[in-house]
Amino acid sequence: MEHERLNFKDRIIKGKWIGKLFLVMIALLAIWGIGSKAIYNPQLFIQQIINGLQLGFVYALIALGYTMVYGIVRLINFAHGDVFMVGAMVSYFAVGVFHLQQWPSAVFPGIPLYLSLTIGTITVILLSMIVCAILAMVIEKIAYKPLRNAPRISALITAIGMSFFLEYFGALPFVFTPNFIPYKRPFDIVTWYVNNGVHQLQAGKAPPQGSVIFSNILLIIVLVTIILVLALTYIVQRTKVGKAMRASSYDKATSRLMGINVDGIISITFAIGAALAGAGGVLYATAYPSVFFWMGMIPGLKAFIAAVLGGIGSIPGAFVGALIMGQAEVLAAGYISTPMRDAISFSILILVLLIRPTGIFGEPEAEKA
Amino acid sequence: MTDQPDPTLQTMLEIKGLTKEFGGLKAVNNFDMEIYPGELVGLIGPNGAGKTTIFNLITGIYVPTRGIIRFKNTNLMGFQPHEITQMGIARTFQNIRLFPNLTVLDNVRIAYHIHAGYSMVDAILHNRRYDQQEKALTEKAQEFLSVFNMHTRQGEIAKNLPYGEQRRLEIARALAASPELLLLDEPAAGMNPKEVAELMDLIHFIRERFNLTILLIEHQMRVVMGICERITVMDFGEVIARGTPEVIQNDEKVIEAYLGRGAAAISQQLREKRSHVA
Amino acid sequence: MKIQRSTLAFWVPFIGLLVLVQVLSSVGILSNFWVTLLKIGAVMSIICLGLNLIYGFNGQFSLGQWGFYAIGAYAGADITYRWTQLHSASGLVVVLLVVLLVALAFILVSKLMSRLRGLDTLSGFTLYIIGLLMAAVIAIFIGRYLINPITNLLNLLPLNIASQIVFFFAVLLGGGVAAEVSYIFGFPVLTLGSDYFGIATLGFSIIVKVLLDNSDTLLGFEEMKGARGMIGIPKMTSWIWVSIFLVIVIIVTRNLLHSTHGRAIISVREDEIAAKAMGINISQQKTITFVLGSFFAGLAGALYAHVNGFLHPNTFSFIKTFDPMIIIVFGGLGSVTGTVAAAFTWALVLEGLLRLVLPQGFETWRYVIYPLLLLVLMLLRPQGLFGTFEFPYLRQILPPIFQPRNSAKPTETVNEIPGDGA
Amino acid sequence: MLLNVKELNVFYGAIHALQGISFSINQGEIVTLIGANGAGKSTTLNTVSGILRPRSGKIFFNEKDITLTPAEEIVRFGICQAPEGRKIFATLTVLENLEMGAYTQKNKKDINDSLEIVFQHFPRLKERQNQLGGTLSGGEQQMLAIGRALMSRPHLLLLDEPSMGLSPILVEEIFNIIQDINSQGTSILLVEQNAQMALSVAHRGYVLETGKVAISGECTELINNPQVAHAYLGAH
Repeated sequence: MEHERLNFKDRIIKGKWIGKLFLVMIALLAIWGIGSKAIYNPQLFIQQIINGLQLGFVYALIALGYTMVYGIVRLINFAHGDVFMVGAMVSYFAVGVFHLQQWPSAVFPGIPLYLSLTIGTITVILLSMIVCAILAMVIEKIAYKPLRNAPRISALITAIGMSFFLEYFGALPFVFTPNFIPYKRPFDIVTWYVNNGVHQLQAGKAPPQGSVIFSNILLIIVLVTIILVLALTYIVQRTKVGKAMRASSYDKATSRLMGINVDGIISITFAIGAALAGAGGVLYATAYPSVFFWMGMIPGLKAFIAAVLGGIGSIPGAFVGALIMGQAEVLAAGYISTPMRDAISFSILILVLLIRPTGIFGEPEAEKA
Repeated sequence: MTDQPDPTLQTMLEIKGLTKEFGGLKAVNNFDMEIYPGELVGLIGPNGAGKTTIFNLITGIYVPTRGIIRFKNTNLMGFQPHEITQMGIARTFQNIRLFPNLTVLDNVRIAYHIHAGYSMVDAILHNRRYDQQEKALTEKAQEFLSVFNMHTRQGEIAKNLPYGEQRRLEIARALAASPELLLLDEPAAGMNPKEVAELMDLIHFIRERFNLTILLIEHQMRVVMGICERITVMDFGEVIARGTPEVIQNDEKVIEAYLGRGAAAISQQLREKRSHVA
Repeated sequence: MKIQRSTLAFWVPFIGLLVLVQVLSSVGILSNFWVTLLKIGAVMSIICLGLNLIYGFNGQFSLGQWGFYAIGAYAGADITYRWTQLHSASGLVVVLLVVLLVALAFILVSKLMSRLRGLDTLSGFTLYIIGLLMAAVIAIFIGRYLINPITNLLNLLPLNIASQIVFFFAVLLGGGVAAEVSYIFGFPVLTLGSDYFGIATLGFSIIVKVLLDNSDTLLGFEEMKGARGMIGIPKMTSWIWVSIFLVIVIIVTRNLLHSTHGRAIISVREDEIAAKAMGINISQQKTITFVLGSFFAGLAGALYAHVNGFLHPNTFSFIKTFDPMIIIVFGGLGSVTGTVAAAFTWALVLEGLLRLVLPQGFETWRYVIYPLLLLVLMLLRPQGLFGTFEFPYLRQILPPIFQPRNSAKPTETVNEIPGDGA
Repeated sequence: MLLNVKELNVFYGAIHALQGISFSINQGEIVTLIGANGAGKSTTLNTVSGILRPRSGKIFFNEKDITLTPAEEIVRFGICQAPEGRKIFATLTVLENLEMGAYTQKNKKDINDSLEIVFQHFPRLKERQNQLGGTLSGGEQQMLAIGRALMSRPHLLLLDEPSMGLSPILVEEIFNIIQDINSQGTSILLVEQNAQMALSVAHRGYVLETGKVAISGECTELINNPQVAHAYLGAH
């Protein structure tokens, strides 16, 4: 009897259309919300896309660190966003206090200004990357390594602790003070506008109506990020260390049996991720010129969402996820609701996870025994 | 095939045209099988041939791409794993899956959850009904453990048991769900011949005592050939042979793909050596 | 009914302690500062017991607890605010109706879902959303006609008693709203794997915070005043009220865990696939635990709202969502005793002791010392301060070893059972 | 003596897993450890390769004490393990898996030579060198696991249950290859559940019972030992 009642072979319905309809409705709402406004001012729309691109590329640099660390130790490294903040602070001191970006002109007086500033800026970025890499290795050594065999939650708690520590230590009066501090860019901003051709925008003047503007900062961010991502991809795919990283992230014990120093590889992974975040910190501070002790929290969180959206553990996933995140944030703020933009980013994440539970590029879950 | 049981009998489990694809790869392809009440059927084949996938399909952990699984004339399509268990199919796992941090007793008591007979409200209020039913349930579980001679170890944490006991507890737990069809996934894995012999006796015992139909995945030919009445051989998701142990042992295709000629020769050799000693 | 010694050994000192605090504070020995901290400790215990159910016992890594806490706080506060400030039971009536009708809608939809098999999560979610919206609209529509009669009815009672009744319902409904939100949010999200579930729930906390920041504009609750903070909530959470709720929550948790339903909840944490194979409906178990845990969070939120009489969205910032997680890890995952002890310790040390000990001008050091303490403790005791320790009353007792009825049987079974030789 | 293990004691928490195990391997030998599940076979292997740390006891390799050397260092001494359950890197290609095996090798030419040797033993791996490890069949994965271990040019190869989960026909093939590898000069320590197979290819064997060596000797002796025959070879 029981089984008869349960025998509803005929009642199995293909009800997926309800969910699909729901998604379509949301998509239509979003398109309508954006499109109805964008159509009256297409220049503004393109401008938003460009702004989103700038943001997305910075997020990409942070997201890569999250994804790499998660890939190898399955740890959501909450302190990563604060490493990004440290990167920005290092460059603040380097540029604002020590004028490091001017060292080539000081050492070689005859050098042309643009070359001097290029070398100087690269030095600043490299310095931030190195400091962040060392910081991350130290954090890994004292806070995560001793807990490698403890339950995963323990390491997560120390990660949160580390994040608090970096923030509030930075906020101490003699370290960095809890205030916003204006950031001096290592180079001067140059802005162009596109309106019947590309023109340079004179300082202090407004661009003509209906033009799209972009600056050298956007170009630098895109360029630096692309170079770093290509370098990272090369390291991970082609070099021995990169292969060892992939092997260790798959199976640590066996990697040790092959002679791979897994602890060293983990340390290197943290260092590389942090170096990328450090570079991101410099670029972010240059683009949005102020620094303060909390600045790592929200971009860190966004980058983290981006990494999950793309499929945590996947490098192309982090990159694509970050670009999506950048666009989503800017478009949501510009066309839907500024205060709601964080909520919208997260709603997108939750929706994507419901459709693809492991993110866009994530490996589908393996066969279970 | 002459060794088929009487076709007029009602099948316990009937599988037709079962196919499961994982991202284009066919883990199981067009698999057919019939099991009649009271039978002990073996499923063999090399690793990755799709045997465990079939268990996962029967128990509802995977949803088939195509095909029909019918348990006592009920199509299992669309049922959740727990519902399938409640209908009377229980299983063990290739790598033992106990509730590792719980006691032996709790491992068995969880199997009685579906017949617990009191609601969550009863539990929260700790009322009379809770007291009675919980007591009855516990006694039932203890009595059941005593059948497996594990009642004195009720308080031990499952993960601390020795390997063989864990296997036994897993089988006991599966039986506590009072199944009619029991699926055993490589029960002899990691056992030495002596333990294997004991396991074979245990399987015989539970089959009689609980009036079970059993489907068994196993690698060790001794077990399969020793206790199964019928055997199905799989390779690359497809059935390559089926029949009684004698038929299988002499099947050209099976020897080619699975058994090999040398294996027979080596065991022959060993047998001779041993007979010298004896 | 026979009362066991372990029961007395637990309740007598525990209740004694609660009463002692009440007496000391009425006499004036215990200053308001410390009583408030103790109240916060109790509130924290309730949230953490909820989270311990979800994470410690059911194994679902949730960072959404703080969001449900916020929902409970604002829902509860709105009810009492309207009662004391606007002299209207509108909050109580509407929220009560919404909670009841939405519950009805959920039951109906889940009945429908069990008939429509093979429905994917997203479609189910859509159905639930439709049900929720319809129920809410109907509730508000009907509620309009009920507000005045019920306000008048309550006005018949003495003001003090009426207020206490409203408060009691406000707390319960705070939990109820949180529970229902957790049900509809948990329905799709509980299907995600462990870490992803954690991230989605973290997202939930953030979304709630953003909504609260804009509660006056986007949600239309003017009295919540969005990011300016809600003031004028009556400070009705007395030590007696928190004690009562804490005791109830402990009893419910304990009784639930010591039943077959508790074992089913724990089996999901231990091994989902094995639990499925044992006939346990794991999605049901996850939902029940998540909803109950969130209900506790909502209760705690509503209690908290009436401690200081002031709510600000920043209290519910996502950074704080880690606090309950930290507490239950320190208390020992899966230990009720540890959770309560750690929650009180957390409140007293972090909010009380560190504030008092640090000299003027060093307040900012509080959050430098706190993470360092965290780090050191985690390195020294990764299993938590209490591990899996429980008071005897809270511990599950093993029944006496089974004695087969006739004495000849055991040996018989030994012979009967093969495989005992090892 | 290539490997000399003396009085090894290993604990898992409170469990005394190895209770004073001693054994040795001579240059060019195949030595097998057989025994029931939980007797300590894999534990012994993992202790030798440095994954586990013994509480007491000594391990000498080429007369050098390697007792507390970490696993990644031990490979450099010339001991490499093909672990139980194959444990190949499923997300790396076959070639990358093999490169990981040669992680300790610095010289490009040496690596290429080892690759040649491995492909000689396992021509099937050559055909599939650009495939992901996870897409190989069970038997091919076992070949890859052994091949990967060979890439480090070990003097001593540790094999943990190479026959596990393989069809009888593949077991035979794998054991033939094991003998080939041995005949080219690599000593082998073989842990096996399939005692019949193991004793038929090995020179000497040790029977482990609950963390102790119960019986040891030449394989021909062991096969004829009635105790062994009864418990491990399935004679009735």
